[in-house]
Amino acid sequence: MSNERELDGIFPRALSFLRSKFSPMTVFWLLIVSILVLPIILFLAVAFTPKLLDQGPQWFTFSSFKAAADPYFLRAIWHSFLLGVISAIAATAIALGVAWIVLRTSASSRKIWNLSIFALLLAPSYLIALGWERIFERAGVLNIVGIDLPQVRDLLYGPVGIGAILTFKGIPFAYLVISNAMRGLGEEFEQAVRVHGGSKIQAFKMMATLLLPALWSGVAIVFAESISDFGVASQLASPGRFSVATFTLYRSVMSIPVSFPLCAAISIILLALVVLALLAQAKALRGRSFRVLSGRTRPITRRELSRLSSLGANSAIYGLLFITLGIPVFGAISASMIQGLGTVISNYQFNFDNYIRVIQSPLLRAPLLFSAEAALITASVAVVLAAVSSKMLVSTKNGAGKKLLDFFLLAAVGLPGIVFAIGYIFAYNLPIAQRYGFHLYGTVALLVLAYIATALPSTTRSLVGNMNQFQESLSEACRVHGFSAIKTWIAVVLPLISRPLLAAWCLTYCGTLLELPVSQILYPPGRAPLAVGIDRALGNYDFGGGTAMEVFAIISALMVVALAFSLYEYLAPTGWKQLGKAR
Amino acid sequence: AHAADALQLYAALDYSTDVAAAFTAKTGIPVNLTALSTGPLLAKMTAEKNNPQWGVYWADGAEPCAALDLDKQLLHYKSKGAHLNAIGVQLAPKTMAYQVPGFTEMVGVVYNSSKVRKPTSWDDLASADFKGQVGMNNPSISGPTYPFLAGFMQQLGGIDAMKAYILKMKGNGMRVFDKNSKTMAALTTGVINVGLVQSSSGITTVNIYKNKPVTGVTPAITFLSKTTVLPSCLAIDGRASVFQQDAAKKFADFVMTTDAVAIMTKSNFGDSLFWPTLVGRNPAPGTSTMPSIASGIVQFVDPYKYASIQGEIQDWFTKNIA
Amino acid sequence: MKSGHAIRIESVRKNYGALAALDGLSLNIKAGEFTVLLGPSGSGKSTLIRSLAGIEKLDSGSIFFGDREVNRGPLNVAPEKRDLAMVFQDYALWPHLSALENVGYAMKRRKLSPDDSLKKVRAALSRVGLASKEANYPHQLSGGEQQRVALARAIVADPALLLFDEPLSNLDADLRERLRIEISTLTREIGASALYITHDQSEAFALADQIGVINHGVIEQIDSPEIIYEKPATRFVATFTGTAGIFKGTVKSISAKRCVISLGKDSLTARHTVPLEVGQEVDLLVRPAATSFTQNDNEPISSTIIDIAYRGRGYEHAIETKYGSLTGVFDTISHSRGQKMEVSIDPDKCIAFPRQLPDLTK
Amino acid sequence: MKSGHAIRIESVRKNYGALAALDGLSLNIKAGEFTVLLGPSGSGKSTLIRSLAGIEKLDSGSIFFGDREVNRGPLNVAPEKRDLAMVFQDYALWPHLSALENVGYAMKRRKLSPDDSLKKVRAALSRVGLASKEANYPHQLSGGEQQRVALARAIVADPALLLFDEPLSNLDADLRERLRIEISTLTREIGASALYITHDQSEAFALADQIGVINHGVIEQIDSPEIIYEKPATRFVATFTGTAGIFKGTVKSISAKRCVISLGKDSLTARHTVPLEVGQEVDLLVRPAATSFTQNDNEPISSTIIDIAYRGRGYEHAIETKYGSLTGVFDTISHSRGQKMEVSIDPDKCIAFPRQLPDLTK
Ligand SMILES: Nc1ncnc2c1ncn2[C@@H]1O[C@H](COP(=O)(O)OP(=O)(O)OP(=O)(O)O)[C@@H](O)[C@H]1O
Ligand SMILES: Nc1ncnc2c1ncn2[C@@H]1O[C@H](COP(=O)(O)OP(=O)(O)OP(=O)(O)O)[C@@H](O)[C@H]1O
Ligand SMILES: [Mg+2]
Ligand SMILES: [Mg+2]
Repeated sequence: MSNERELDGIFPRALSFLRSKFSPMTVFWLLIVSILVLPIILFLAVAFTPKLLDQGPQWFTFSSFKAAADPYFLRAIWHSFLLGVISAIAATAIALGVAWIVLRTSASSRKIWNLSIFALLLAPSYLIALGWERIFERAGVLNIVGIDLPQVRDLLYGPVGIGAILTFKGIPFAYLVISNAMRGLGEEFEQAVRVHGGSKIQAFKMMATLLLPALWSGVAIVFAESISDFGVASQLASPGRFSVATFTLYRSVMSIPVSFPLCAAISIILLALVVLALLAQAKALRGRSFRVLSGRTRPITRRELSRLSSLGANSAIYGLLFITLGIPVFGAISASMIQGLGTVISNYQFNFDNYIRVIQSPLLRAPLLFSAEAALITASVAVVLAAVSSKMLVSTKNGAGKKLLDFFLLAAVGLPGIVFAIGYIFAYNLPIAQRYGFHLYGTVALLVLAYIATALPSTTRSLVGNMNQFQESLSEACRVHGFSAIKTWIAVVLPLISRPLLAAWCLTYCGTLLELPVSQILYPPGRAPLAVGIDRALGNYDFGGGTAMEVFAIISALMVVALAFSLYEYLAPTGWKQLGKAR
Repeated sequence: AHAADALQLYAALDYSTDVAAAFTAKTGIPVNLTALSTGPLLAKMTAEKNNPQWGVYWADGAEPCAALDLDKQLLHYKSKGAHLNAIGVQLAPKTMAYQVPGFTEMVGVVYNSSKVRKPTSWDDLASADFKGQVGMNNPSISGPTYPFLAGFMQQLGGIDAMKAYILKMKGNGMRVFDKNSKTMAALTTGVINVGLVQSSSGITTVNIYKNKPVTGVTPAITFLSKTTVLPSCLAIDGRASVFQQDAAKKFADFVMTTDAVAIMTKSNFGDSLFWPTLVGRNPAPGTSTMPSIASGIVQFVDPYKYASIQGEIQDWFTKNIA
Repeated sequence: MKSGHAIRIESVRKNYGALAALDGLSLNIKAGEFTVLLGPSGSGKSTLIRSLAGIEKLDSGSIFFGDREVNRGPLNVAPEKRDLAMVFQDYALWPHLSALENVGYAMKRRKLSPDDSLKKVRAALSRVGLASKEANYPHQLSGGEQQRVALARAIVADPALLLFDEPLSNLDADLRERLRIEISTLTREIGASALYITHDQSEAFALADQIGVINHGVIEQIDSPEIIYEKPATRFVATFTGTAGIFKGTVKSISAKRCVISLGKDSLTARHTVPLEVGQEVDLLVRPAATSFTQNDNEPISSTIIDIAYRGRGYEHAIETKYGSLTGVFDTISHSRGQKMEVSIDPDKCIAFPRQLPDLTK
Repeated sequence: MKSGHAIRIESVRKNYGALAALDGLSLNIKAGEFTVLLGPSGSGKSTLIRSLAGIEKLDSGSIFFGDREVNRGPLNVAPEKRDLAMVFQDYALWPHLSALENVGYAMKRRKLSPDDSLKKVRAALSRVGLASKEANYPHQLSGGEQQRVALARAIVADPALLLFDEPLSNLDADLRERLRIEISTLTREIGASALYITHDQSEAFALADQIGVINHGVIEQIDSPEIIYEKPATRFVATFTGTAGIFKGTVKSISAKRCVISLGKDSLTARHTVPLEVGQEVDLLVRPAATSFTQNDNEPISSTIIDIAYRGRGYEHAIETKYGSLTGVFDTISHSRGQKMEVSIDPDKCIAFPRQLPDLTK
């Protein structure tokens, strides 16, 4: 928008040059640089120049790369990469299928899915992993009912188990992205396939191809989430001796003495792989257009499934829900409703003691409110920034800026949160910043900025699939009829992405409410966010209490999501809502 | 820099909240508490190194303090008026780099007595009887676990002997979990039947199941020879502002009082289950009796000696054991 | 050469809320026949053609391809099992495929070797004059070029039924003429049946074996072009196929083929295609070609020129008479505004219909 | 009444890779003038109109609205600062707004009271015959209805410049005629300048103060409709505005206005608009209106009927002569295929141009 230079005689031109320097885009870039680029760069710089941030004696060195090139680390990085790729592709493929069933067919299970999706998003990976463990562990549920599956157990504690859980965890992200885009895709392109002799399957393939930008976004998000996931890795990877990069990163951050240079070097290698993924994406989409949404877009008709296919579709959805939601719920129940350390051995007793205790405890209320407030602000700001960033990512114009943004957005997710948070300390705890009265470090503001930066990548990607869809003539028509770029945005783009924006908002809210690594490192003294409290409870043998808090947080988040969607249903103009609605 | 009128307390202990509140109540000095577990806490401090934000660091384990001291980051101070008992005297560093208000033991051997017999020695644990039954913490993640390895080095006479023993355990099917709580969870869910954890964690587990018995899960704790003493350490930032240092000194003084220890041992849970180093203070009621020093089971390790090789040992552990 | 589908459409109905887009419409197309649908905007043409394609669900009625019932109410045989192709009104080009790929995709159904397939695809693109644009993506094509890709995609695979929804609307006259001939040749060559929607009467007349005139979701008349023009079955058909104006009058006398209509003082001889009675009030529809400033069988009517428009081959005049105004009165020379002229009306080219009450239901 | 923009387009250039969509094109439009652009598909019409709207970046050249430079190379005054409106070739209706809202949104720029605004919006919708569809969303409208919403949206707010990119292409003849008049009246009423793209010659002739014929990104001729038709400046203009066929011949003699062209044995008198020399090889472009089966100044040429097409008002014949074939030979009665006929060619309606070598560069 800002790069649209305006011409209005010579004088005003000089003026507009000035104006372009202080355009909203300048603010946007300033913000991106300060919350995303600077922390990442500073953190990575430590690999070469530890002395810069007092992390070692050398001003310039490659020694940390030598350390990072250790086969053990390389293997871990490679594992992470493979896991990331596999879980990303698997999650995206499953999500595509689910989105198709939910949005394009009359399968009755679709309503339940729509309700569950955010619960899925909220399920912390440790609960998912815990649920699985509770079932398969020695003396787990299966064992108690007399089934012993040591092989399955071994699988669970290895790449297969981690991969599977990362996939399940990735599905809701991928689903949000894909379903958003699918809503913007009318039926005409599939009809054209079938009219020209293509089968249902070919029509499905055509639909999938037209969703490619969204599919790639889905892959990118899940990939990045997977390689930076710590919950699953720590629950399952370590005992199984299957090393992954986050774990090694975490280890080098947590070990004493801490070695940030090494950690940065590993991160750089990891990011090199991310760049590969990015290049693959660019190559796959180059030159092609996916602008499918216009005034002529035809609403889709839900496919009436035969009884058999309906059964198939429903069992697929229910099965998936059972696995992705049922198991963590089981994990949560087993952890929070059973006294002791949450075991299912024989004469356990369920009770709500933990819930009663937690709900009365001041340790829940204040942090929950604090986190909710922070999540609210984060989600609202992140969504605005994400809308701008995603617009930029799909624009055909600004080359360098776009690539930079693309990279840093992926880097921010590719780096585990804790590492990212350390970057924040490097950037905002600089003595010189403080000398100039720039007291951001240790404030709620900085924490929220870091939350925003953490959320921005996923939020942005979740919109990319949609931003790619509008035919340019929709905005052009608005400009031509007398509206400025900003008004055009509000009048045309905003309504068309209103639903995706809402979903992105909810996604961010949910993600931020229980965010742990950044919260830990950056929370202002004395104001611990909820996740930190939960982590401490879990760390202090209070599994029951911790999980109960977690459950309360999840329920509160679901209520916020439900509220947000109901408000949308009531307040949004009809035209906004009917986009992507089936006939 | 910010909140210059409050003491910046970085603590990894449950009871720090209560202690801080009592301190403020007593002295009127507000406390800004950053409560995290040891790992993130130290990571944060390291990242902040070129512009330190903490006034007081307080956590279990002396090695981090020793490392900080070796890096000349600490203010040496001896709290006024503290009446140390014998162990307290022994644990207090000659350098005065930090205060030790109490200690736990590393490790308590928690075993499920419904499933396995009581182990009698480290060699016993490596025997066929305990094949596949034992679990320990990962020293890279769990702060207090490194001193456990350091204890082996001291007891067995060197790094290689320690490595040999750990490898033997691993050959005997020993599993590694993140930290105390995870190891204990594994024990109570039957994944393992012997867990090597910090004594406070082990005792907590034992107590929980004593109060609410569950068939098939009857954790009990024992201490093998040797068991390493794990001091709780409180250090003051040598580069902090005058105000911080003053407040920190007052805080150190306060922690080393019996009043403070009373607060710390009020709970019957987790970190509170430690043994005070002050004369006349008893541990929390749930705490089992400490193995006596005289029995020869307990040993002390020199944190300054072992702090320097911590990275190397952890690296080895990650690559070969975890 | 295979044979095209014979098509029977039986009282199909499609409602959008209160609006009947198809209102019990019936229509037959013989195998290999070229049918053109003419009708005003919003009359249900696209709805009908889309129903034939199997992508629109009917509310009731049936469609048969030969003996095979392909639509029965909302039940559909899948589009891909109908062996047809279609030019969509809005093209529906796949945006991520180049022109070549768009056309090539539609060729897949024929399962030819890649070489043969490519050859046919290239041939189709040349046919529509886009050989040089095969690598362009739809967004890199002009509107007319996009439409031609859609056309090439439809004709490339020689289906048994070709559906065209205004396939040439965005093309210039020259190209339209050329492609019209291509379409006509091609469908006859491959023996396909065709249903063709257009707004262009000359296109309709040039292409059609039969023309169906559709209005408010029903076929008002289906006949050969000549009959549609010469013997419009309804007033609507007559108006829609071209009128210079309508005079109100009463029937003075009737013979087998002609009738005399009195308009105040003057009277005009005219044709009629529906039964009339003497004394009946009628609307007299005057075709543009009926009017001229030269003499013929009817007594000339005095008029004043009110507007002149240049038309290349000559001038069209709008004139005012005592009985109403007429447009499109052609002469090779122009007459100036305000000039009084006698206008003659060819009896063969004006048709009397019983006066219609304004239809309040629609 | 405000005054429309006077527009000066100065050698604008727009390349897509190797292709010059606008190839140094220049064009002037006086304030309040109605200019129609005619040109083949892909000739750069939309590119030009979009550049005027400020939504396409030029590579070089300038556009002035009055004295204000609105485009200089790739620098643009923002579209919203140009006080114009446009019918997009692909309509570009906003899918989330109903017909009423689509038109209403474009009305907002005028900042009227809601009541006045609504009144004007409703009026615009009735004007295009969509009063009853105001609540429909674009996808609930037929193709032609969508196009009419786009039209209503463009005309509702009385801008100083109206840009029409084939605004009536999807409408039936009747409606097209009616709307053409509306457009013409309206633009003159509000005094707006207009640039109008169409493929329909009669539309062009009916609407235009001046017609620009564009080809390969340049204006080949810009003149009043009469001059374009009577005195085409280039062979392309002549062909594009209608030919029945082209004969090859040599110039036999030249007078002031006419020339005699020999075609083998026969010779034909013709007009010429560019200088010719005796003995020069020429292409003789024959307008459809030039041909008839009745006598005129030129000696008739013998021919054979090869095809007949019904055209409502009569029949058009394709004929074969010794010198080439001619289409569109009109007669009110039809002659059967194979029949030998003498065809006369009106000297005023055939034009000789120097023989053009096939242009290999394009
Ligand atoms: N993005 C693009 N990339 C490459 N070529 C393009 C692009 N956009 C347009 N063109 C080419 O530019 C030429 C002019 O296009 P334009 O849309 O101006 O044609 P037009 O005169 O409006 O044609 P039509 O009557 O078919 O709408 C066409 O040949 C088209 O293929
Ligand atoms: N989804 C819908 N909801 C309501 N009305 C609709 C819907 N789709 C079409 N219509 C209406 O049905 C009627 C027939 O539409 P159809 O597209 O068949 O017209 P058409 O004859 O093809 O017109 P055109 O020549 O303008 O393309 C139109 O009046 C249109 O407004
Ligand atoms: Mg239509
Ligand atoms: Mg165009």
